[in-house]
Amino acid sequence: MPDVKVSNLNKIFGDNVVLDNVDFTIKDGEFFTLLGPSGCGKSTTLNCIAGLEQPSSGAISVGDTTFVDTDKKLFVPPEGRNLGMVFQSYALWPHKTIADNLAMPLQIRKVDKTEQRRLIDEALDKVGLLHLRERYPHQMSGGQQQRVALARALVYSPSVLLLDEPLSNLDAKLREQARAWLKRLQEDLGITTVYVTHDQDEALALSDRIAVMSNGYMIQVGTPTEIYETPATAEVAAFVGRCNFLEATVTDVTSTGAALKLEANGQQMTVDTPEKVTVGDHVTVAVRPEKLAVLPADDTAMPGTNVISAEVLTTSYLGSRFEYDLKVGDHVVQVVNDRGGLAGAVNLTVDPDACLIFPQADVLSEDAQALLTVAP
Amino acid sequence: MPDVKVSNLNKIFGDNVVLDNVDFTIKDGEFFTLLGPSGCGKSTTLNCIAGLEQPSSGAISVGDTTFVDTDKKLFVPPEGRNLGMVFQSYALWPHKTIADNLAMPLQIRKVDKTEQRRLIDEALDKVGLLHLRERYPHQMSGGQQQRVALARALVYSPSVLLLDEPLSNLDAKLREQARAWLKRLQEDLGITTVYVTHDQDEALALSDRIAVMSNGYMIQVGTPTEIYETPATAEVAAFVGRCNFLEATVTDVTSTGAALKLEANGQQMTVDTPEKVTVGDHVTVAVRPEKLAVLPADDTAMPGTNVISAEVLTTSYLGSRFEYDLKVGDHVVQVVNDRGGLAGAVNLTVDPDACLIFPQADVLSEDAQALLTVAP
Amino acid sequence: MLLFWAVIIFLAVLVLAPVVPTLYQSLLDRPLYEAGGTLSLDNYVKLFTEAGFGQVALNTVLFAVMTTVLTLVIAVPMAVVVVRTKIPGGRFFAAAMQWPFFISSLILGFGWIAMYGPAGFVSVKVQQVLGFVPWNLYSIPGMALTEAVALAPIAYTFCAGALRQSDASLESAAQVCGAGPLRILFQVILPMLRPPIVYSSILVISMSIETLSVPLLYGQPVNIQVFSTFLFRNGLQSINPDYGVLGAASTIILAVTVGLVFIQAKLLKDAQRFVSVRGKATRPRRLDLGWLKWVSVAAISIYVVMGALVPIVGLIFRSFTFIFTPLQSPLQSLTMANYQRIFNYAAYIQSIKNSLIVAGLGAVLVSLVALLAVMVARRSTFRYRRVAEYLALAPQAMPGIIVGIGLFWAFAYAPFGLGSFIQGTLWALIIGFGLRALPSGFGSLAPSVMQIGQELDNAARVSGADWIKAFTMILAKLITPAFLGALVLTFVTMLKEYSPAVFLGSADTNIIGTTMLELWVQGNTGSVAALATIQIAITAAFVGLAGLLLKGHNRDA
Amino acid sequence: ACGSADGPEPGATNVVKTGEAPAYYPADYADVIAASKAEGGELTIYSNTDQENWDPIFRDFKKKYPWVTKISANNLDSDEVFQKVLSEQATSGSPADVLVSNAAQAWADFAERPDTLLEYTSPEVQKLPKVATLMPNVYAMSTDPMSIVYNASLMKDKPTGLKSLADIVSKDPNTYKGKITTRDVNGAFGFTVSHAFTEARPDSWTSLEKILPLGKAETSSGTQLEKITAGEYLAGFFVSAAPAYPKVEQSGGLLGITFLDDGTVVLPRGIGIAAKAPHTATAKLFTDFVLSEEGQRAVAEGGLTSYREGIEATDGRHTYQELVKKVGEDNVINVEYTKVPEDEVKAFTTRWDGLLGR
Ligand SMILES: Nc1ncnc2c1ncn2[C@@H]1O[C@H](COP(=O)(O)OP(=O)(O)OP(=O)(O)O)[C@@H](O)[C@H]1O
Ligand SMILES: Nc1ncnc2c1ncn2[C@@H]1O[C@H](COP(=O)(O)OP(=O)(O)OP(=O)(O)O)[C@@H](O)[C@H]1O
Ligand SMILES: [Mg+2]
Ligand SMILES: [Mg+2]
Repeated sequence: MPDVKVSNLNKIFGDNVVLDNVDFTIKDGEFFTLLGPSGCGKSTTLNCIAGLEQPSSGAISVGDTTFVDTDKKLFVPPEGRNLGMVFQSYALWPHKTIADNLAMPLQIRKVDKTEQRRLIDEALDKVGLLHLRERYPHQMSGGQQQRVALARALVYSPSVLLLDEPLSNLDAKLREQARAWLKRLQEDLGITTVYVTHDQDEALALSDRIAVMSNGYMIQVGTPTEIYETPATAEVAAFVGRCNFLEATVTDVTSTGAALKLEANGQQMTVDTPEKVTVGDHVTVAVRPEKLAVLPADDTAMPGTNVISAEVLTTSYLGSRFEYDLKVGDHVVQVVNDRGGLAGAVNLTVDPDACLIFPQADVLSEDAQALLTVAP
Repeated sequence: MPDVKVSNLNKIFGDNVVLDNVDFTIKDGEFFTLLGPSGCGKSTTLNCIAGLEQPSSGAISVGDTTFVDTDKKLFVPPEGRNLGMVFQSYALWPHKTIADNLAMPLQIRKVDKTEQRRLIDEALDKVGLLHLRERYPHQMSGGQQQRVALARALVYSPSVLLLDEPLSNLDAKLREQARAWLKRLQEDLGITTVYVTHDQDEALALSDRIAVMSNGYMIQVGTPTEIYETPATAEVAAFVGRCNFLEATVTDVTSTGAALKLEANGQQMTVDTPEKVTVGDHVTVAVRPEKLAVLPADDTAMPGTNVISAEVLTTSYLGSRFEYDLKVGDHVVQVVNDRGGLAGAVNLTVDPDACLIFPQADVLSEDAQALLTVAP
Repeated sequence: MLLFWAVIIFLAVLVLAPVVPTLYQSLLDRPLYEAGGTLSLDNYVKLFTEAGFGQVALNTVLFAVMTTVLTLVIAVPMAVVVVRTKIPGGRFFAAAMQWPFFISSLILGFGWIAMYGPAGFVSVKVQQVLGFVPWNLYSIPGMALTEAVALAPIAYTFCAGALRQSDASLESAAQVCGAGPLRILFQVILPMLRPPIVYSSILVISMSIETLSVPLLYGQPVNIQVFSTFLFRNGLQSINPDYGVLGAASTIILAVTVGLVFIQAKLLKDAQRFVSVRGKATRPRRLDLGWLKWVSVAAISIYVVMGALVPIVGLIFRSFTFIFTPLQSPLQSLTMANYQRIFNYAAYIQSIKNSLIVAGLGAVLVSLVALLAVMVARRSTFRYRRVAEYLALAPQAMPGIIVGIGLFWAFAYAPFGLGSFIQGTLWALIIGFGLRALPSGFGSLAPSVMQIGQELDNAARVSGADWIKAFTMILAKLITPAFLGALVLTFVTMLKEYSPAVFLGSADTNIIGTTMLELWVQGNTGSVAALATIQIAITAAFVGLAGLLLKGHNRDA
Repeated sequence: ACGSADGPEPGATNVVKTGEAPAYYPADYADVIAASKAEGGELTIYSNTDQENWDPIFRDFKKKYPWVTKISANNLDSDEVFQKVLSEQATSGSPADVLVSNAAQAWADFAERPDTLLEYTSPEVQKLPKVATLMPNVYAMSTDPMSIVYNASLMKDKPTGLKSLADIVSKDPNTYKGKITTRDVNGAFGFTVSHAFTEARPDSWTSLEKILPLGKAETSSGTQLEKITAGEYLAGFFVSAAPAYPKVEQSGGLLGITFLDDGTVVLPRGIGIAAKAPHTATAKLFTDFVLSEEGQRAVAEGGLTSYREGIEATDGRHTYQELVKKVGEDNVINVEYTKVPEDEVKAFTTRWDGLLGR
C-alpha cells in the first residue's frame, strides 16, 4: 500500500478560502484522521483526494501516481483513482440489493461473474453480513448499512480508503462499538485510511495520527497523545478533550515556569511550562477537568500544588464518576472526580505541571462563554 | 410549586400500545427525567402531560387541578394548563423577533404592556440574552435559540416545565456546558421539571430522579445512583452506562452469591449477588468497563478477585484514559483503564461484588452483538 | 461541458424565439411581413393614447387582483384545514381539491355559464325561489370567481406542500403557551405560509393576465375587455389588425410578468425567516377544530361540488341532449348525435388524435428537456447552471397568445427555411405548448432531484463510474417516479392548452381546444360538451394510469 | 350535414359525373385536367369555413376527380387567412392553393396587393348571375343570408324584420333590456354585415336607435344561438342563418327564425386562387367545381346557401332563390367587396357602439 502525499493544497470557493496551503503525508497502512469543527474544510480535503472537488492549486499523489497537480494541469477524475470511499449517509443505492451494490464497481472493472461472486461474498463476510446479500438497503438497520457501505468500498481492493464521518449516523451506544470494530478491521487489512470526523473521542480512539484543522488551516499534526497532552494552541486544547480556561497575568518568571495571578478571583498560582513568558503578559491557563482535584475547604492540600478557593455550584453523577461545576470568581470551572458528595466552599488543587499556558486567546464560542459565566 | 401525579396512563395508537399503565409522581421542585431508547414512549408521556395528546385511559393532575381523567371524561386542552414547554427543535416562531416570541404567551394572558416588557426582559436576562431581544431566530446560533425557547417557556411563570430533548440539537461540546447551565438554572428557580432524553449521560447528570422506559413500560424509577449501581434489569444496565455482558451457567450456589462457568471460554468466576439462582441456571453477567482491571498475564492478581484470561485486540487512547478491547473466547470485552501500553495475552480481574447477574437475556441489538463477536 | 452548453443554448433559443419577434414587431411601424419598416416607439405611444388601452389595463388589473385574492381565500384556508386539522374524509378532500386543475378553464367556463349564467339552470331555479338572481356572472367578479376556482388547486398544492413539511411543534408550542386554534392560525400558521402564498400569487396573477377563455366567454357580451381579449380581438378579429400595437401590448405584458417574477424573488429574499422545515422530521400533529370542522367540511364540499362537480355534470348532461335550456326538460331531447357528429367527421377525430399526440409526445419531450435542465441547474458544477434554471422557468411569464404569435413569426423567419418544416405541423404545437409546460415540468422535477443526495452519484463516481454511467446506472432509476409525476403534469397541461394553437395551428393540426372553439362558433354546443367530456375522460384515464404505474413502481423499488 | 343526422344520406341525390367537365367548358380544359393529374392529387385551402360545410364539397370533388386524394382546409379566422398567406409569401413561400373567406374588407385589401392572386376567369362565370363575380379573380362560393332568431316560447310577438323588432321591444323595454343580441361591429364580420345594412337602409338607424340600447354584442353566432335557446337572450338579429337553421329545426319549436322583411343582408363567401399556388391546376378545377351545379348542390348540402339557379331547397338545403322568394328581390342586400375607408369605419363603429352604450 502506497503513501498519500498532499502538497500545498488550496481551495477557494468564490472569495472564500476553504483550504489554505494544506500539506501532509500519510504513511503506508496508517490510520490518519482529519479532525476539526464543522466547516473547517475536512470534507473538502477528503473530496480533493477522492477527485470529487478540484483543488484551486496544489498536488496530490498516491504512491507513484499523481492524481492532481495544478502546475502540470493534471487531473484524474474520481473514476480513475481506484479509491474506496464511505460517506456519512452511506450512499447505498436504494434500488439495488446489497449484492448488486457491491457488484457495480466490479462490473465497471469488467470482473467476470464467478470472480465477482467470490469477491462480493468475501467482502460481505469480512463485515459479517454474508447472510443478508439479497436484501435491499431499506431493509437493514443503520449499523448494517454502514457496514455494507464499507464492504462496497473494499470489494474492489482500492489503494486507499476514505471515510467521511462514517459513524455519525449511528446512535451513541452503537457508535462506540462500531468504532472499536472499525479499528480492528483496519488493523487486520492494513489499508491506508483517511478518516474525517468532528468527534474528538473518535479521533483519539481510532487514529495513528491526527491532523487538527481549523478554518482551512492545519493547526497540528501528531499522534493522539501528542495532540491531547501537548496541544499546540489553546484552540486545539479546547477542541480535543474538555478543558477549563482561566485568564491570568504573569507576575513572576521562574526557572521552570511562571507565577500567575488569576483574573477570575485574584488568587496566585504557579505553572510549569517551557513556554517563554514575561512579567505582565496576559495569558490563558488551560487545565483538563480530570487534572483538577476538589478537597473540602478544611482539608490540606499536598505541598507544591496550587490551591484555589471555589464554591460548588452543581454536582452531576456520571455513573462511573462525578462532575462538579465550581464557581471561581465569575467563572465556572468543571472538574471530574471519583468522589461525590462535596458541597459549599471547597479547595481546588492542581499540579503546576498539569497546566498549560497559551497567549491570551478567545477559544470558546460566545455561546459556551455565556454558559460558563455566573454572577460572581 | 405543585406535585405532578400521573396515574395508570395508557395510550394506544391503532393497535399499537405506546404507553402501558404508566404511573409516577413527581415531587414539588424535582428534576424528573424520562429516559429510554427512541420510540419507547417518552414524548408521548410528556405530550399527555402537556395536553398535546389525549391518553386512551388514565389520569394526570398537577397539585389540586386534574388535567385529564378519562374516567370522569375530563380533558383540559393544552392552552388551559399553564405549563411551559421546550421542544427539541425549539419551535421558535421564525417570523417573530425574540421579544415578540416571548410576548405572545403574555398577550394571551392579557398582561399589560409595561409589565410585559419587564417580564420579557427579566426572562431574557435569566438566560443571558437580553441584548439580542430584537433579533429574529434565524439570526441566532443554536445554543442561543435553545435558551430563547427556555425563556419563552418560563416568561409566564408556568407551574411545571416540560422539556423534550432540548439539548439534542446542540453540538457535543456545547451540550455539556448547556447541561450544567440548565441544571444550575433549574436549581435556582426550583421549578418542577419533567425532562425527556435518550442520552443516559444527560439523565444521570441532571436528574433528581430518573424513570427508565422501554416499549411503553416504566422499568425502573429511581435516583441516578440507584439506576446506575443497581439496575433492575439487564436492559437498564445496558441502556444506562456502558456494560459488558457475558453468558454463564451457575455451577454452585454460595451464601453470598454463586459460582459460574463462562460460556465464552469455560473459565470459572464467583459473583456476589442477592439474586436467587439455582445450579444449572443460564445467566447473564453484567460488568461495567471501569470495574474491570487489566494486568499483564504474568502479574498476580489480588486474592479474592476473579481472574479471566484474555487477549488485547485494540487499545484506544481516550485522552484521560485508555480503552481496551479484549478477546475472551469469541467475545469482545471492553475495559476502561488508566494504564496504557498493554498488549498480547493479559489477565482480566474483577471483584465478585462488582458483577451483577440477571436471568439470561438478549439485551444488545443484533448490530451491537455482531460488532462484539470475533473468531475465537 | 459540451452537453451543458448545448442544454443552455437550446433553452435560450426556445425561450427567446417567441420573445424576439414580439419585441421587434413592437418597434416596427408595419406588420413584420411587409418590407421596409422603420423602427420607432410610435406603437407604444399609440397604444397608450388611442387604442383604449387604459380601460383594458384597468380591467386587467382588477381581474388579476380579484382572481388572486379569491384564489388565496379559497386555497389557503382549505390547505390549512385539510393538511393541519382533523376533518372527516381528509384524504378524499386532499384529492378532490385538485380536480378543477384537470379541467381546462374553457370547459369550466362553459359549465359555469350553463349553470350560473343569466339563464343557467341554477340561476333560473334561484330566480324562481327568490324572484331575482343575487349574482351576475358576466362581470369582473364573476370572471374572477370562475378563474379562481380553476386556479385554486395550484395555490392549494403549494400551500399544502409547505404545510405538510413544516414543523408541527411550532403549533404545539403556541398551544402550550395558551393559544387557541384561531390565534394559532393567524399568528403562527399564516405568517409562515408567506413563501407559498407569494409564489402562487405571482403564478396566479400571470395566469389570469393571459387566460383567454373565461374573459372571452363572460366579458365579451358586456364589453369587459381584459388584456387577453384585447389581443384576441385586435389580433384575430379586428377589421384592420394593427400588429405594431399588438406587439407593443404584448411587450408590456411580458415586462409586467417578468417584473412580477423579480418581485417574487425580492419578497422572499430573507427567506430564512420563513424556514419552518428543520433537519429532524417531526410527526405531524393535527389540530382539532371542534365544531368548526363541520363548517370547513361544508365549505370544501361547496367548492368541490359547486365549483367543479356541478358544472362537469351539467356538461356531461349537455353532451347527451340536443338543446339544453331551463325552458324545456333536457330529457325530452336525449341524443347521441353530439358524439356522432364528432365521430362522423375525420377532421374532428383527427383533432382528438392530434391532442393525444401533442400531449403525449410533448409530455415526454418536455419532461426530458426539463430533466436535462434540472440536471444542469442542480446537479452540475457548471458555471452558468443558474441560467438554465431561469430559462426553464421564464415561460411562466409568457402569455399563451404571445408564445403563439411570437413563435409564428419566429418560424416564418427561421434561418434556412427551417420554420417552413415546422410551421403548421404538429411540431409547431408541440414546441408552443411544450414551452408553456416547461416550467411545470421543471418545477415538479427539481425538488425530487434535489432530494436525491449528491453522495449517491459521488459514491458511483468514486467506485469507478463516469458522469454518464453514474446517471444511467444510479440516478435514472431513482428519478423514475418523479419523472412519471412530471409526465402526468405536463400531459394534463398540454392537453388543456390551446391558446398558442390559435396562431400555430393549421388544417392538419386541429386539436381538441381549437375544434371546440370551431364547434362553438358554429353553435354546436352539444358537440362542444361532448368533446369536453371526452377530454375529461382522457385526462382521468391518463392520471389513473399514471397512478397505477407509479404504484407499481413503488412496489418494486 | 347540419340537421341531416337522421335523414337519408343526401349526398346520394347529388349525381356527380366523374372525370367529366361540363360541355360548355372551353376545349383546352382537358389540359387543365391533365395538369392536375400531374400535381399529385393534393390541395391546400386556407379558409374560414368549417369542416362540416366543407365535407360534402370535398366528398363530391374527390368523386369527380378521383386522383385528388388529400384536401386539407384550414379553419382560420376571416382575416388570418390573408395575414398568414402574406407572411408566408413574404418569407418562405406559401403552401396555400385556394383562399376562401367572407371577410369583404380583407379580400379587398388583399387583392390590391401585387402578386397575391392568380388571374383566372372561371368558365362557369357565363352561367352565373352577375353577383357571382365579387372582384376580378374572386368568385362567390355561397351567399349566406343574415337572419333574426328568437326564442319562440318566451316572445309572444314574432318579429319579421328590424322595424318589427324595434316596435316589439319599444312596447316593453323592461322585458327586453339586455335581451337582444347582435354581432360585435369591432370584428370584421359584424362590421361588414351591419355596415352594409345601414348603407343600404340609411333610415333603419331609427329602428336601431330603439333596439341597440337594449342589446349586447357577441363575437360568434354559436354563442348567440346557445344563449337564445337558454333564454338569456330573447332575440338576435344579423345572426348568420347557416348555423341557425339546424338549431331551429332541432329545438322542437323553441326557436324561431325569420329573414328581415325590411332588408336581409347576404354575405358572399369569396373564393380565389393564390398567385404562387403549388397546385394551380387542381385549384382551378376546385374553383370551377364549387361554382358548377354539382358543386353548388354540395355547398347547399354542407349548410351554406347556394345561389346558382336550379338547386332545389330540399333535404335541409337552403338557396338564394328561396330567400328572394321570401323577402323579394328588392330586400336582398348583397355585400360588396370594397374597402371601406378608415375614418368611415371609425364613424360607423363609434355610432353603433354608442347606441349599445359601450
Ligand atoms: N460548493 C461550495 N461552495 C461554497 N462554499 C463551499 C462549498 N462547499 C463547501 N463550502 C464551504 O467550505 C467550507 C468547508 O466545507 P467542508 O464541507 O469541507 O467542511 P467540513 O469540515 O467537512 O464540515 P462538516 O463537519 O460540517 O462536514 C465551509 O465553510 C463550506 O461552507
Ligand atoms: N400519532 C401516532 N400514530 C401512530 N403511532 C405513534 C403516533 N405517535 C407516536 N407513535 C408511536 O408511539 C411510539 C412512542 O413514540 P414517542 O414519540 O413517545 O417516542 P419517544 O420515546 O419520544 O422517541 P424519540 O426518542 O425518538 O423521540 C413510537 O413507536 C411511535 O411510532
Ligand atoms: Mg464534512
Ligand atoms: Mg420523542
